[in-house]
Amino acid sequence: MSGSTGTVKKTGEAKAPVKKLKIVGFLCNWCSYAGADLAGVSRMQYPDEIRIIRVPCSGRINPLLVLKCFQQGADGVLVSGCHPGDCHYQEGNLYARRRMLVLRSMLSYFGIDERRFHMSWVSASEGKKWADTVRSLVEDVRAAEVEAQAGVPVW
Amino acid sequence: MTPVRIYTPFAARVRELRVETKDVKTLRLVFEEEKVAETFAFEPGQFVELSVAGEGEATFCLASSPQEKGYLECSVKRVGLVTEAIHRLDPDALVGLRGPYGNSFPLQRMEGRDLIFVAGGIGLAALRSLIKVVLAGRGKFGSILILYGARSVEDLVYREELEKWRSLKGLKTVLTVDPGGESPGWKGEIGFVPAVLERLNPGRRNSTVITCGPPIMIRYVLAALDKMGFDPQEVITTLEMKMKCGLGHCGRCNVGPLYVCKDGPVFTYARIREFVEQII
Amino acid sequence: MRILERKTLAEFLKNCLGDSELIAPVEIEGRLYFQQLDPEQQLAELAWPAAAAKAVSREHGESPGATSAPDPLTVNSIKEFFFPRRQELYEQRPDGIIPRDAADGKRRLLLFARACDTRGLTILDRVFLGVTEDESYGRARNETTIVGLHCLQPDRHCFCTSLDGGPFGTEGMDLALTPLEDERFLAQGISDKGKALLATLGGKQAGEGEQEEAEQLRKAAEGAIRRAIRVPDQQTMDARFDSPYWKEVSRACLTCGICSYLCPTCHCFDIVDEGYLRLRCWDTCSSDTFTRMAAGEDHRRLKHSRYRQRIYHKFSYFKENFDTHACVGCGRCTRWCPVKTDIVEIVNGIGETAAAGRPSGNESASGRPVKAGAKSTAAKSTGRGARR
Amino acid sequence: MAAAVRKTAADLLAKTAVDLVIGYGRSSGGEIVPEFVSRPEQAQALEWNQDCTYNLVRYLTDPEVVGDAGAGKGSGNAASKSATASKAGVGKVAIVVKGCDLKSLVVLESENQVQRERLTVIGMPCRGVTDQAGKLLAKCEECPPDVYNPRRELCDLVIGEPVQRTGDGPTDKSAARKAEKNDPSGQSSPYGDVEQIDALKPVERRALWDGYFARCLRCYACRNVCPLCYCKECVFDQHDPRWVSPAAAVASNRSFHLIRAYHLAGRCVDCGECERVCPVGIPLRRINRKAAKVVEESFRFRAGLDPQAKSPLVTFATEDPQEFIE
Repeated sequence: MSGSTGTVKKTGEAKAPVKKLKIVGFLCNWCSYAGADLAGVSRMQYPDEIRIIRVPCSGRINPLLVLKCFQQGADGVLVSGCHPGDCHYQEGNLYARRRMLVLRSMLSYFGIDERRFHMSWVSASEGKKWADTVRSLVEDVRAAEVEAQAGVPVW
Repeated sequence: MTPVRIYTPFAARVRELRVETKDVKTLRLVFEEEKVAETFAFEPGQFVELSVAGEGEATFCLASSPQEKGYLECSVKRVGLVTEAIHRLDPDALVGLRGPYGNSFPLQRMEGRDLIFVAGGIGLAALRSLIKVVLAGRGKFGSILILYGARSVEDLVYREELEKWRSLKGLKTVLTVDPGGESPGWKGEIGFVPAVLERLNPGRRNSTVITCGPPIMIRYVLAALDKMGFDPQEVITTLEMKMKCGLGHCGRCNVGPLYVCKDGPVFTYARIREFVEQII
Repeated sequence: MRILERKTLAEFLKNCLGDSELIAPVEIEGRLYFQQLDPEQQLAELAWPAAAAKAVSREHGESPGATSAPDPLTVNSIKEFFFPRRQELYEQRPDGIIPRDAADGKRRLLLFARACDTRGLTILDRVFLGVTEDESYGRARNETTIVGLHCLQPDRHCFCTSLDGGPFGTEGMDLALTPLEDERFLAQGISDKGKALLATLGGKQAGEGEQEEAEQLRKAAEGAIRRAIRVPDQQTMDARFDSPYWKEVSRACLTCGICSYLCPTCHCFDIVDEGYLRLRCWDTCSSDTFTRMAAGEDHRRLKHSRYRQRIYHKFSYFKENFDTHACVGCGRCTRWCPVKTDIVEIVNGIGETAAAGRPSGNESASGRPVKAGAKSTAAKSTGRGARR
Repeated sequence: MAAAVRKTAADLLAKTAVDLVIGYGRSSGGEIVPEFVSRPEQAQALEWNQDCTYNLVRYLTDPEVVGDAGAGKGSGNAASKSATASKAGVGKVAIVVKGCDLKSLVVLESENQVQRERLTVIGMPCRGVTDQAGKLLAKCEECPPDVYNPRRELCDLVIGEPVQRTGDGPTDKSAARKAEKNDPSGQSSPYGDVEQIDALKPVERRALWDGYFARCLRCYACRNVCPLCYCKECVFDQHDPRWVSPAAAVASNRSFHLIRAYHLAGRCVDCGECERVCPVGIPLRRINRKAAKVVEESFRFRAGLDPQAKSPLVTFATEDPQEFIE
């Protein structure tokens, strides 16, 4: 994976040591993984704070997998699949959409900053979108980190 | 400060992982610390808690003889989380080992008596330690019969040793496999262990029976021994039960007033007769 | 025996506490829980303990438990401060084993434990300080000073008097307090530790009148206990083991862990891994995974066998092994049972020959509804609130 | 009413129309308890009053209570594990239900967990049930007429006449009718309790729930009392993989409660049993109701109304909201 510095520079701010984030990305094999691959092949720069797990389909993502990531110390989680209508298995991503919506609401309800959990549709041709998605995800997680109470772990 | 000593295992290294069958491996373990290796003493019949990092702990009987110094052996059948992990271990991996726990076979009481070992499947592991000790002090015991059965020829464990035992004088080794489990050229018996035992009809005068195997086998072996008129005091079995602590604290292996981990695992049939239904 | 007044009690507690941690009953949303207090709570508690206030503010003569106040008994027993819900044992990494400390070595003061709870500790002692000592439990026992508070408000589920205990019991306490009229307490040193503590206190010596007052309270409290458990002898227990009775009485059981986890004497546990950390946590014999082995063998597969195990462990096996029942009569298991499985009724019914139907319990020999039921029906007609 | 229940039960058993009646009885300690009656003369033990809080539908998926009568058509796992219990020979079962309990039965039926034709459902018009202090439960105060008077078309028998409760107005009825049509629009929010928490800042919500989760003992009473938690192998009992540590601590307890609520999303009928039984007072309805609110708002679905309906998380609609997706 083509990594950058892992820091998001904010203009005008004194440079403080920034924590390296641990973000887990579950990417479907057919679209998002290929999209991320394209971003790499095209040498697009984006933060290297995401670790990618390839799954057959976003519909495969059991919410327990997401929780397990948080339990084990992930700062953020991303689930990414094919655009509606493009699913290799016809409709796996549409099931995922419902599930992740409920999961995200429940996470938020329990006080887990919802900016830590993202879902995206990234197709095989959207290398740029992938890079943008990761950038905004990292920014979001970093913003959540700032607001989080000191000493309270993510999970 | 004192560490939580009673649960903290000794570190031991896997020295050998012998493949016995498609789902049984025998581990040879050596303690990391010499002091532990020197002081760790056990009797045939006792068990240990073996643990794998990140996977958990499980109970295994010691299958090696206490007279073999410098290492311990356990045979592990792959059935669940921890046993799977053990099967996956690299040679030279580090495991945790605490114990020994439980009581042991009443060796002294067996002296001068004819011994009948009846084992099924991986149950032979629980008797192997005792058999080795008995064979080492051969003169102290009468005749010996080892009846061992498994589902199929491929499921027989310790085959080399069985061959060796078979060649010894004054010792009869009978092997059997479940009907359908035989392979071409199989020279042993075909039939379930209890049935073969009844066919063999070993003498009960001055005999002590030691049996271990799957619960269903033990149940029918005990029934067969009853029928053949064996004295329940002279029928000894070693039980397997879900255990966690090994100390009689955690409550899992409690049956009647007994804790299999601390009052057992070795029991005479007479002692557990009233609980047999609950156990096996 | 000494008399402590409001001010002397507060001072005394401060003295006892020193730099120890404080564990005391705390009221949260109408229920009492034993909790380790944070420093702020500690100050408030030491000035005039909430539980003490509760104990002395009762109105004599009123039927026990007949207020809207929370149950006088904490939801949790004190066992978790000796045998924690979750205890880290050691870390096992692929490259080595890193032991954990058995206890943090801090002294602790446990305030206002009821006699049922402290007696529960003496029962746990037999297991954890028996043949193999559990060091962490032993350390926690040694490092904790227990100030007991006699119970003036047994409720309708209590049955401690039928199990060698009572609301004024002192077993397992270092020091026992009896709340008297006018915010006074009769303090009694029980253990050597407690007696030594009491000696440090100026306070005045208790007179005959005060002892008499305490005695009257004891009688009243004991008299307020309406239920009695009658444990059959071992022979009957053995004979009834295979009875269809167990299926009958356990049918409604949901096999949850409330009864075990709230019980002051239940001590089953599991050893589990969280990553490389190995720890011990509470477990219950009613769970259907408790005895299930990896290969699927399970000698207590059906729920009646698990429920029976709980009863036999308490009232037969434990008695045989330790010469006492593993039950103190606190009533928590029935009080908090989701379906009100009634341990008194079930134990009392073991010996009955009646094959079918619900056991009648000991309160009546001739079927049901029986005394306690009748009483509560009567109470209902005068106002449902009175039931509590 | 109690007398009518006894008579109905005795008749059903005498006619051998059923083998077992699940209802309410009384323990010798004077408490209302679940009662299982299999002979006409035992029917005298049945009770009916405002203490009858339990949702007895829970027992319909317990093979040790109902044998295989409850086992659904498609549920191979249920049938295999109940093999031993079904020897008890329980065939047809009658069950006493309140309107709120009935909703959970509707979900069980929609999920093929009961064989409806082997059940005799005895509906009880209900004036509300009370807690131990005699106070009406919160769920009863909110209960609409088409719930406290159980829907006749879903029952085999209804005991007595429909009840009237004070405060019922004509508007309630129309609101209820709307709810039935899965059209929650135009109502004042029924989820005020949830919205209160939604309005907090994330750190406040975190502190609120962690305070409760710190007390959770993981006794699993909430799970075990739930009529819809019928899985034969619960995810929290699995060892391999071990998703959530069984040891009670805030982090693992949070996972437990989140997954429990998630698994009930679009299924929970808010019978409130979990909250009632929780010994440490965790407001579990407020967790389940959050999931219900999300499901209702996003997928226009309410659980427990239609035995033919599909649970919203095992289906989808192409127009489902996706504003949260990048």
